[in-house]
Amino acid sequence: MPEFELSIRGVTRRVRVEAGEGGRYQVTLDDRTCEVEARRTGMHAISMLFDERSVDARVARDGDRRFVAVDGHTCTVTLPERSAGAAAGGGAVGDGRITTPMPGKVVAVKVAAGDSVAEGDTLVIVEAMKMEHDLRAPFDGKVAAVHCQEGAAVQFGDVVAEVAPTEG
Amino acid sequence: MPEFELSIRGVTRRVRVEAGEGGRYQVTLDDRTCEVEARRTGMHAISMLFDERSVDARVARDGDRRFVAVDGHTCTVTLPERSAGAAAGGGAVGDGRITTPMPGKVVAVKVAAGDSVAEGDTLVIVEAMKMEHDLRAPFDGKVAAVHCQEGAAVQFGDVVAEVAPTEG
Amino acid sequence: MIRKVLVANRGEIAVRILRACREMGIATVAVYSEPDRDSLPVRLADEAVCVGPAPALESYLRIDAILDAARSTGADAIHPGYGFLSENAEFAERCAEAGIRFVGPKPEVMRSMGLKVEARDIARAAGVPLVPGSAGAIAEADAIREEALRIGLPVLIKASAGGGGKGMRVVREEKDLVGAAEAARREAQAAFGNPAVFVEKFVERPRHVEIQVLADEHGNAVHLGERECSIQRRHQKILEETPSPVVSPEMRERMGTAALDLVHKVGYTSAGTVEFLVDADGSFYFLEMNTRIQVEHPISEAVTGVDLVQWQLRIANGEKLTLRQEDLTPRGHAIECRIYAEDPANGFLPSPGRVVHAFEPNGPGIRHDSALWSGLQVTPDYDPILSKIVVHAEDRERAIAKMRAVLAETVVFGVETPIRFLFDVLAHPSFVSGDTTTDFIDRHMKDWTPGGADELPDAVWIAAALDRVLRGGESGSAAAGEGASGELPEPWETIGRFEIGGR
Amino acid sequence: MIRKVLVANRGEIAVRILRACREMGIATVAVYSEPDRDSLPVRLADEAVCVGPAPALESYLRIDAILDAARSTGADAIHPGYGFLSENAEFAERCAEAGIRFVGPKPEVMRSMGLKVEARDIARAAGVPLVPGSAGAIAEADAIREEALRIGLPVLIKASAGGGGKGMRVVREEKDLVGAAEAARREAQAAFGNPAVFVEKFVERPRHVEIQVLADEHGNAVHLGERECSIQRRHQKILEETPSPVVSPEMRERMGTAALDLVHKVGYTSAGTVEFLVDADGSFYFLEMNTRIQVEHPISEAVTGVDLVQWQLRIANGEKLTLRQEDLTPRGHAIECRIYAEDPANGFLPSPGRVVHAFEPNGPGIRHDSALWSGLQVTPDYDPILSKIVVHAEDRERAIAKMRAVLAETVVFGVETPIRFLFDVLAHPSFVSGDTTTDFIDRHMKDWTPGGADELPDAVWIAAALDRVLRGGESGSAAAGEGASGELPEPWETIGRFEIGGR
Repeated sequence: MPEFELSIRGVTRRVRVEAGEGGRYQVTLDDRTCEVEARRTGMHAISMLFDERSVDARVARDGDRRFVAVDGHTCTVTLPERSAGAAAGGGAVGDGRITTPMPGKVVAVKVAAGDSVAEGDTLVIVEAMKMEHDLRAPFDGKVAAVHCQEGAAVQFGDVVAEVAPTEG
Repeated sequence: MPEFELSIRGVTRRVRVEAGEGGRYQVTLDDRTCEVEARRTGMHAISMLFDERSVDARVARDGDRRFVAVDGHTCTVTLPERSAGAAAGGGAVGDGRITTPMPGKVVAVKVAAGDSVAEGDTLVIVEAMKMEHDLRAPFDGKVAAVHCQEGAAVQFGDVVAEVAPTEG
Repeated sequence: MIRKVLVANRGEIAVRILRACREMGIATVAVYSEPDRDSLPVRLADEAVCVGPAPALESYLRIDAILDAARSTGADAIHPGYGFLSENAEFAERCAEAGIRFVGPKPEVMRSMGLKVEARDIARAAGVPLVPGSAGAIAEADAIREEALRIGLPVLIKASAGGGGKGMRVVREEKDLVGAAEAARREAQAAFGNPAVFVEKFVERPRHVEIQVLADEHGNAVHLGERECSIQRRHQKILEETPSPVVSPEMRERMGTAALDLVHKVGYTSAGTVEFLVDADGSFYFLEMNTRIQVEHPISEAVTGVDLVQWQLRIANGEKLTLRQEDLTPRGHAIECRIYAEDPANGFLPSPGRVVHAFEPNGPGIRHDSALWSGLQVTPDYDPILSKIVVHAEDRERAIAKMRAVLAETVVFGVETPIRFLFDVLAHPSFVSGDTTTDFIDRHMKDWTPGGADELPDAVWIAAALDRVLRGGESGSAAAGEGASGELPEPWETIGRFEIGGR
Repeated sequence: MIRKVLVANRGEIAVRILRACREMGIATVAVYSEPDRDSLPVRLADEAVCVGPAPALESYLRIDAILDAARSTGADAIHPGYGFLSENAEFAERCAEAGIRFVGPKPEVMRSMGLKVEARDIARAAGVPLVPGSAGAIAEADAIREEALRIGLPVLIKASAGGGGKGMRVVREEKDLVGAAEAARREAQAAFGNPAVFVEKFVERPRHVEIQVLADEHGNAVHLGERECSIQRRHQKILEETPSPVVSPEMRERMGTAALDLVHKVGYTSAGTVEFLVDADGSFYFLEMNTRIQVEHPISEAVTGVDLVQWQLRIANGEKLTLRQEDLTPRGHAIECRIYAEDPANGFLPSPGRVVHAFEPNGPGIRHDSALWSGLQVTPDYDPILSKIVVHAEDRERAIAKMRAVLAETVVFGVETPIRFLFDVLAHPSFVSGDTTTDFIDRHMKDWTPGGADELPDAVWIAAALDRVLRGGESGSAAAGEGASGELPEPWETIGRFEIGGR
């Protein structure tokens, strides 16, 4: 019987689904079980009845990412055992690696390896959809490396520079 | 290279499709050939460019029936080598077989085998969606057989009665 | 305060009401028959209760089952929509007994107006002009015949309870009287549980023009102008518009005043419609009053900016009407096209089946009141309405153009619909000139067909060929008999595959 | 008579214009960049011409390529939409030279109004009040600094050409002046090909209220009331409404009169918008005039019943304005929500990617101006607007409720959107009370997140689990690494499979 983990917004829960008669399913979420009558009403829709309560869910899949929307809550769902890396968001990370928060183009590189920088200094400027976005130093330190150049295309999550904290 | 026949509204045409580069196709309809750049933009949509002319077609399939809609023309398409029987519409047929033009329920049988009937006489009344529909004798004659009874459910195209023409 | 509404209906009107409730913060309950399990109302509602199998008499017309559903879900009001129990005074009474608000007028008013004979008496007393007709409901075929001959042929035989073209027959020749009366009685019995019919003079080439009213429980009432509903097949409306091409502001005021006279006379509350026949010289005759929301209510909403269904709920809640008659002048022009599962090239016979794919375009001035979805199984058990397209534009010419553009984009595959037929109606010179009488379809569109294959653009053939190729599967013409295996499956096919059991 | 219009734009506004043309019986040409081949405008148009690769400078901004496309297709008019070449006077002149009607005002008027400095001078001459600002466009960073200090911080640095928040910076501290000026100049150059900027006093907590006007070539002009556009992020509007909660009929008349004074002063023709800042005491200051259709034009259409885009085309055709000012009183209340591919929980950063699935609900008072389709690839090359939801209801409270209901039903999977964010904006007590100033988002929504997983209804988890199971494929948790093979494929996956070659 299908049993697996689902992750939404950083929380992972274990689910078990047991199929019964006539489109009925026993769904166990962590340790609470409920009975659902469920029908796929389209490629992207599931209609669920919990006794009399009716819930219309929209669903889709894109590789390892799955999507669910219920009553205005739109969520990305992953099956954790499958999602490797690439899960963390963009922006400046605590370890000093500066990653792009969006795909786009590097329009300016303000620093070179070895430069001293203060927290909040702009290191690289990325542009997408005509909006510029400054990637800034997360703390005081030295630029350990620059991994991009002006005019280069970057993808979501690319490391464009690294900053090492000032010692002491 | 794909070559087959298509039937729409009783007309059959022979088509040949030759795939080229970059979504381009040579389509030969009877003996005229045109070049089309075509993309499937969804399960039910094909976008076609003939040089600069743009045509958005909606398409679907249901078993042997295919559907196409272009600029407000909605058509059912069959591949003739596959469509067997069942193609003819309902109503009274020339051979005296009375078929139902729609699924529904028999609400009245007005005749019995052996009865004489005049053209236009009501033989059977079928109801669907709360509307009654009279099935009438196509010509003067005798009722050769009645194949239904009051209260029975009927499908599209069922033969509910047969009329034999009056001799002479 | 109404907190939870049970919608005792199905299809597009149930969707319409559920959305209104949702916007008002009212919880909702759908009831459904077994084949309607997957329908949009069930999916849109907060709760859904099955009330029986497919036949309406065993589900949507079962008063006990519907009241049980309301009780079990704690619904404190029931909206009946149109058709089904919407004009059933007994149902309204049973709701009241159960302590559940019925969204509509008081039962005694429904009863008076629902029985056409009594309605005519009241209209007469209110000074509203009438078409000559039988003095009372008639249940015997012989009596129907006698009355018809007294009034003079042609006559119209109509079900005394209900409306919407069911149990209605025009008779022009004496020999057809008994058969027609029988059929009308049978249909009336099946549709409304009451075989009594009513005979009236058939006015040749009339227009059907109706006035929308809203009245609260505090004695306030307004009218929202007229709807021209003359384009009918089988005595059922298929295209409506407002304003009517023949109603001047002055005539609108006279008709509106007549309708409000009737409203005040009977103490009508909620939304209602007073139907009139209008003859060639602009005289109008009271036909009947519909004590419920109408299929075509959206066109009045479009030109007045008023939400009639929300007002029905607000009035049921005891609220006062805050609309002022002087603010309800129609702005622009609205047209509704009803999309039925029926075949306009074959006598508008119902066309049940599976909707393999449907597409409804968006955009300015376009509204769809729809229960359509790709995969919908249209069963022969109910009125085959799928959706209504409503357009609103600055004037009649532009509304017609907009509707034609919308119809050209709208797609329904798998069942026949009048989409192309309506497209052609809207292009007909008589329609364009506003010459819309109730015999329009019989006169101008009788032999309509969608046109032969020769008239189709080549793009239709090319698209069909490319779809065949782009779906994959084997491609040669020798593949006969192999079925469609290997081709790109339709979603509803893959749905079917995965529907039963989850491993 | 205009017979064929080329739409020099993309996305939802191109769809909007194409539909208007279609309704008017005007043939249409779409132009597109390579990645937009599959876009809705290309599919809706009668003809489509590729004008270059993804970067706008090499496609949608290429005047020569667009004029060539017009010539090769025989288009006799060009509608520029908003953005791109819509406020480029040179383009309008080039159209005129080529004998092609430009749907917009005369080039010299565009030039005057497009240059903010000149526009301010004209407004001053027309007696319209102004916010203090620099006397001219400035191209040097040092001069910008000097001027800013003269006016007094905080100041706003804005691109002299163009608008829409691009090349715009608020500066509160002297030390940020040079960096901000540089960035603004760079963005202005990239977006409009002109680095000149303009400095003006930054009014604290203002409202942004604009007046829509329509003027013909015969000296007739009307205004269509105001739009309240104060809900902005990154100085770009995201939610607009009309009427404004603070504009009384009397103030509407004063603002409308000021706007029309400007229209008559410059000989403006076509649709245009006069933008004002409104401060806490209700004083209003001229900000700029947009000489094109605006993103938010639909809300004015909703409350006036006027089709602005059709009027642009009719005016370009030389028709006389038949609208009368007294008929344009707003009826009801309208709200627009812009659905961008951007992440409201992450500084509204663009969120390119593939729209895996999209759903837009239908119903009364709901309009979608949309270029969304399931499979749309949102590229980082353009403004990330996907669609606009417009609702119209009897009053503000009901319009808010309706918009919340629509947002709750609208689904976009695959890219981030502000749908939930906007849902929460509409529920905020300050929004509900009408306290909408341009700093609304910074003040009330700064730390907005969609909420943690703990706040989600269990139905979300259950639906995710059932989808996993109903899609088939292997089911145990041991399947890691096997990918999604065996599961029900998404349409865009099967599309991908069959796209290349047809066997």
